[in-house]
Amino acid sequence: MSEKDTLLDNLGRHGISRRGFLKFCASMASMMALPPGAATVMAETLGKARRPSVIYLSFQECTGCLESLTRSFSPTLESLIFNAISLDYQETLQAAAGTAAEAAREQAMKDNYGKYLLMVDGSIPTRDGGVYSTAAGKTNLETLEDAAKGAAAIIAVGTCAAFGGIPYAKPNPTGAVPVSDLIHDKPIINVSGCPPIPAVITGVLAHYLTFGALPELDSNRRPLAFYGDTIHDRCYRRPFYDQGKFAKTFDDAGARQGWCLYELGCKGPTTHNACATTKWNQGTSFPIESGHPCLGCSEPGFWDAGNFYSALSTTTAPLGAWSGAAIAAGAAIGLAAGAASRHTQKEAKQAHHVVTAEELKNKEEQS
Amino acid sequence: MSAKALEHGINAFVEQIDRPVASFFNSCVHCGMCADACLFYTETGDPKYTPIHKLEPMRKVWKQKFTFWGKLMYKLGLSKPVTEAELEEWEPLVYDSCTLCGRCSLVCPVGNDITYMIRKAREGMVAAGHAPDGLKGATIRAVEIGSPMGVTWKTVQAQIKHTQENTGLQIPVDQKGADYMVIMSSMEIVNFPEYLGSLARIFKEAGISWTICSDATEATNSGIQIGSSDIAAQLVQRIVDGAEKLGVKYVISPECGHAYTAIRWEGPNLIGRPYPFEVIHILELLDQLREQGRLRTEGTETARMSFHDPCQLVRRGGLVEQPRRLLKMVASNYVDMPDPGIWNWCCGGGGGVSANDRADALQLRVFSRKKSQLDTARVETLVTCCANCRIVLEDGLEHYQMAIPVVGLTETLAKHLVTTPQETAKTETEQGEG
Amino acid sequence: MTVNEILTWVRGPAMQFALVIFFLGVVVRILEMWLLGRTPDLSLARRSGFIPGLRTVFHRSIPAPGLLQRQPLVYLGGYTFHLGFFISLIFFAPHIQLFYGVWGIRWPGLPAYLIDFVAVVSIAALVALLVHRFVNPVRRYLSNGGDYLAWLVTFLPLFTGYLVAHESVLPYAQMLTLHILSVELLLIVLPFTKLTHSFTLFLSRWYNGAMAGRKGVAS
Amino acid sequence: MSIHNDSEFKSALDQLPVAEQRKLAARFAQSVSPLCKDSRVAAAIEAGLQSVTGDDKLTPIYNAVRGVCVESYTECGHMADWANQAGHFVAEAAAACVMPEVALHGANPAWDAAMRARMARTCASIADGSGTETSEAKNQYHLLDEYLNA
Repeated sequence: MSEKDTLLDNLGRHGISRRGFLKFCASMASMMALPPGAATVMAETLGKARRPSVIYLSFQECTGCLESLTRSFSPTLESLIFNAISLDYQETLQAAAGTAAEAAREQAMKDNYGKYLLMVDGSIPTRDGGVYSTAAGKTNLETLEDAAKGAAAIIAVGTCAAFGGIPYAKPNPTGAVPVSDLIHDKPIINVSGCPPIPAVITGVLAHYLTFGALPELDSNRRPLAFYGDTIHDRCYRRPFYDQGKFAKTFDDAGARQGWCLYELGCKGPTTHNACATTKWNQGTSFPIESGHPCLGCSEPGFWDAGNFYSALSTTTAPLGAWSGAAIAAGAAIGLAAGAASRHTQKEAKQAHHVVTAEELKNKEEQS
Repeated sequence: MSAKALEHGINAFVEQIDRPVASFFNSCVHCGMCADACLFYTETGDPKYTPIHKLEPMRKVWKQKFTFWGKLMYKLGLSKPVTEAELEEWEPLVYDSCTLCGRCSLVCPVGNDITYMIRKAREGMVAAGHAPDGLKGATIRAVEIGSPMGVTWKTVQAQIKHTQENTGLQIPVDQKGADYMVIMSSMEIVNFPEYLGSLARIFKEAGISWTICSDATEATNSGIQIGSSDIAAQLVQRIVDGAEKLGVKYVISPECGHAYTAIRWEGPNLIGRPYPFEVIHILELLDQLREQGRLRTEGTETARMSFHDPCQLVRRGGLVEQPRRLLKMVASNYVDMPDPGIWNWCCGGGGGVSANDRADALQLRVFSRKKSQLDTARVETLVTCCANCRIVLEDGLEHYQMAIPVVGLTETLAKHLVTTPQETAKTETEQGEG
Repeated sequence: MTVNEILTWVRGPAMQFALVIFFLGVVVRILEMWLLGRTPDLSLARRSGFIPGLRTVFHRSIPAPGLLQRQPLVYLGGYTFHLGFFISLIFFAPHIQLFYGVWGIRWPGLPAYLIDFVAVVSIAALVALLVHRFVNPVRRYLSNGGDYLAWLVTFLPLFTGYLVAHESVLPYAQMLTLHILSVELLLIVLPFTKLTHSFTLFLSRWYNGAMAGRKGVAS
Repeated sequence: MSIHNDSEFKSALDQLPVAEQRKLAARFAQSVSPLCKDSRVAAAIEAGLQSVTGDDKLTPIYNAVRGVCVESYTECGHMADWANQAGHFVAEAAAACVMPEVALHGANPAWDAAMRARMARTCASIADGSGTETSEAKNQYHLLDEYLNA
């Protein structure tokens, strides 16, 4: 495939018709809640799009996000979108290795300076000068700062890049931070999730390619089109929640009847993602549909938000020891206060003024 | 008043605060229900008469001296100490508009015994010199003359003589080893001398061994009303000394409300030790005699009679059933007023209010409650068993132009007493005791 | 900090803090009250005050004769919001989960629509009581800042709780955060306001009943 | 016939019709009336002596004299003035003479007045410091004898 080929040409070679592509655009547009007519624009623009240069950097990550993006299904329109881009650097996918790979990255950055898209996967360690994750003798920190300079925009793929993820979780030994903590002068879009939904990446790319700009984002810089609603809002088990029907264990009658998993720790009510609508594995299902509560993986700090299997209404910190300590401290203070009160009483008793008839007489005369 | 006096007052508040008081103050939610139980509020509609509000100075002292937050605020100067002006403002609330009737204590949803606290608050008020002149005068006379009304032993002797002449019965005086010692309220000496005669006749019939003690005839205790435990203890001690000297088994508390509270419930605590004798109220004794068949009556009153429950005897004293059982022996047309028994409304003159001239107008105003009770039950004759209630009732009835006679329960019973020749009476007594 | 991180903080450290203040406060308040002591009553009791005291602990929940007619709103409103508060606290499934998480015991909950109804009625009762506090001469006269603070911290958990379930004002996470915060506020404020009646009430009633009972009066 | 003690005295009084009881009550009150200066009391005694009957006439007189009774009570905790207290009992005795029919309920005005008059006499004796001999009862027996034998 040559750089001159359009996306449509490329799709055609894979047996996808223009009609099929239009359908894809229409569904993308509707998924992103774009205005009517956007699908046509998208089809036109996207169809003619040249392969933009994309540099994909992997930092402290598990490759799960990449797995999700590349392996979850094939061959579909979504995966082919990736074919439409010029993935100039991806350590895992590229054939080149070592100095050759690094050279390719340098070259691409130089050639497309100011135009390439930077995709980041994983969090960046900052403690001790960032020594906890290095590639080719450079810390992730240096690599990111370097690569960010010439990027048109940065897409933080997965919760680690977006919000810090697992390396960021307490006690965060490497001082890991998300991209947005380090880069402040470039547009950043967070595609969170552990892993994120492939269609979301596709959608963001399609949007960027079509309109040359990032889609509308929420306060966590996530595309609103995909993260606007909570899992709970769109969950097919929602009626059970409203009726107060909850599965108490994973194998009780309630669980078998598909009742709400709130009490089993479902974080759906506080988790913004599109799982309940786009689903996974080609729309087969999503965790709740498989009988497992949502972990809230697309939300910041989800690893530290308490037990996955405890309801949202429970506490995320142990209370027993603290309460015990408070009672003990209270007892100590209370005993001291009681002793002080006793002392006050004793003093008052000693200072007791005896009321006498004589005194009343004087006062009666005075008044 | 001097700063010294204020200091004494606050010190007395501190002395009075104990665990129940702290619990009560902690529990108050300002629901205002106590106002609806208090005739000073229900009859005037003035919210300053809300019972719990009458305790504001003492509550402030509690807060500043005994609570975590209050102590902090006090030390930071964010809450100011109780002032002379406050005590002056509260004096009429604590003395003129509270009869210690205890009705508020009965309704408080969180269980606060507000009356218990007002009694205590008076300790602080009097120590600070903030007691009404009328009560001061009564207290001075009680200490110096032996009676708040100036009754002396000589006066009592005159009444004894009068009674002996009228009844033809000997009134035993200073008889060592008698079972019962009779004490009286000054009111009974001054206004209702028939009480003594009634006792003499009833006891004669019942074969009771009794005596009067020339050193201790006075049952009332102005110390309780003004709120000075020092003086109250002194007055109680006179009775205890008299009873111990004569070696009696029982002291009979008379038809007087606060005297019963003083000698029966507060007395041992005031003198700091239990008594070697028991205190029994005259109605308690009469009811026992009735049960034993030693009090027999004949004939009945035909008027529509009702009983006014004196607060200190019934609600605060526990003599709930006895008065009605006794009265029904002689009242064929007995009727209860609304809110009978422990729910009765105060006459308006208890707790020292009637001794306090400043409260006269208010006392008459709140009598409207009693009037409506009497009107509702269409009472023709009102019976009670507290000399103070009796005069306050007469006063109120006169003020509201109501022609309802008020009589004492003991004398009403005595009026219908079955009198038997001495020999027969003795035999019957012996049988009764067997 | 994002909403969810605040929520996590509210569910964790803030709750710890609130409970620490609550337990500390309650224990201090109980001890400082208890240790004031009480001199024994030397007068001869007609009977032991213990049982009458216990009787009053329960019996005082019943309105005194005639007072229900005089103050129907205070009584009915009071019953309603107290009951409603405890029903929604104890029988709402998510709350049961909370207790289960802390103590390891759980019990059947009530359907959400019933809790909903209870909450609405309780909120209405609280609002009515507030209005009554403004309007009734005695209650207005007695009221101070503490009364309104106590009202607010009681009202907020019910009100925010209702809104959590309905998500009409704020999204779930935000509202849940506010709800838990309001509960924490209640916990922190409770030991230092008139809300102490929630535990001293039993002692007060017992004393009242016992003191009257030993004299032979059922109070 | 001659009266020697209270039981004879009372049974003799009880046998009389109410109108005569009133008249006797007035005589008993009259004998202690110098102890009270109030004109309302004098009016009531006079009405008794004149055998005024009918509640419409008795009620205003009764109310007036009851006013004296209540005013002259020594209230609880107030210093007793025995001369005044004697006056109080005279007023009470006078009130018994003019008690309206509706309020009688079988009471005996003469007996009531006699008892009050004796109390008045006792109070007066306390007031003048003698506090000893009172012969009011004998005087009343004599008055009754006189009346019955008239």
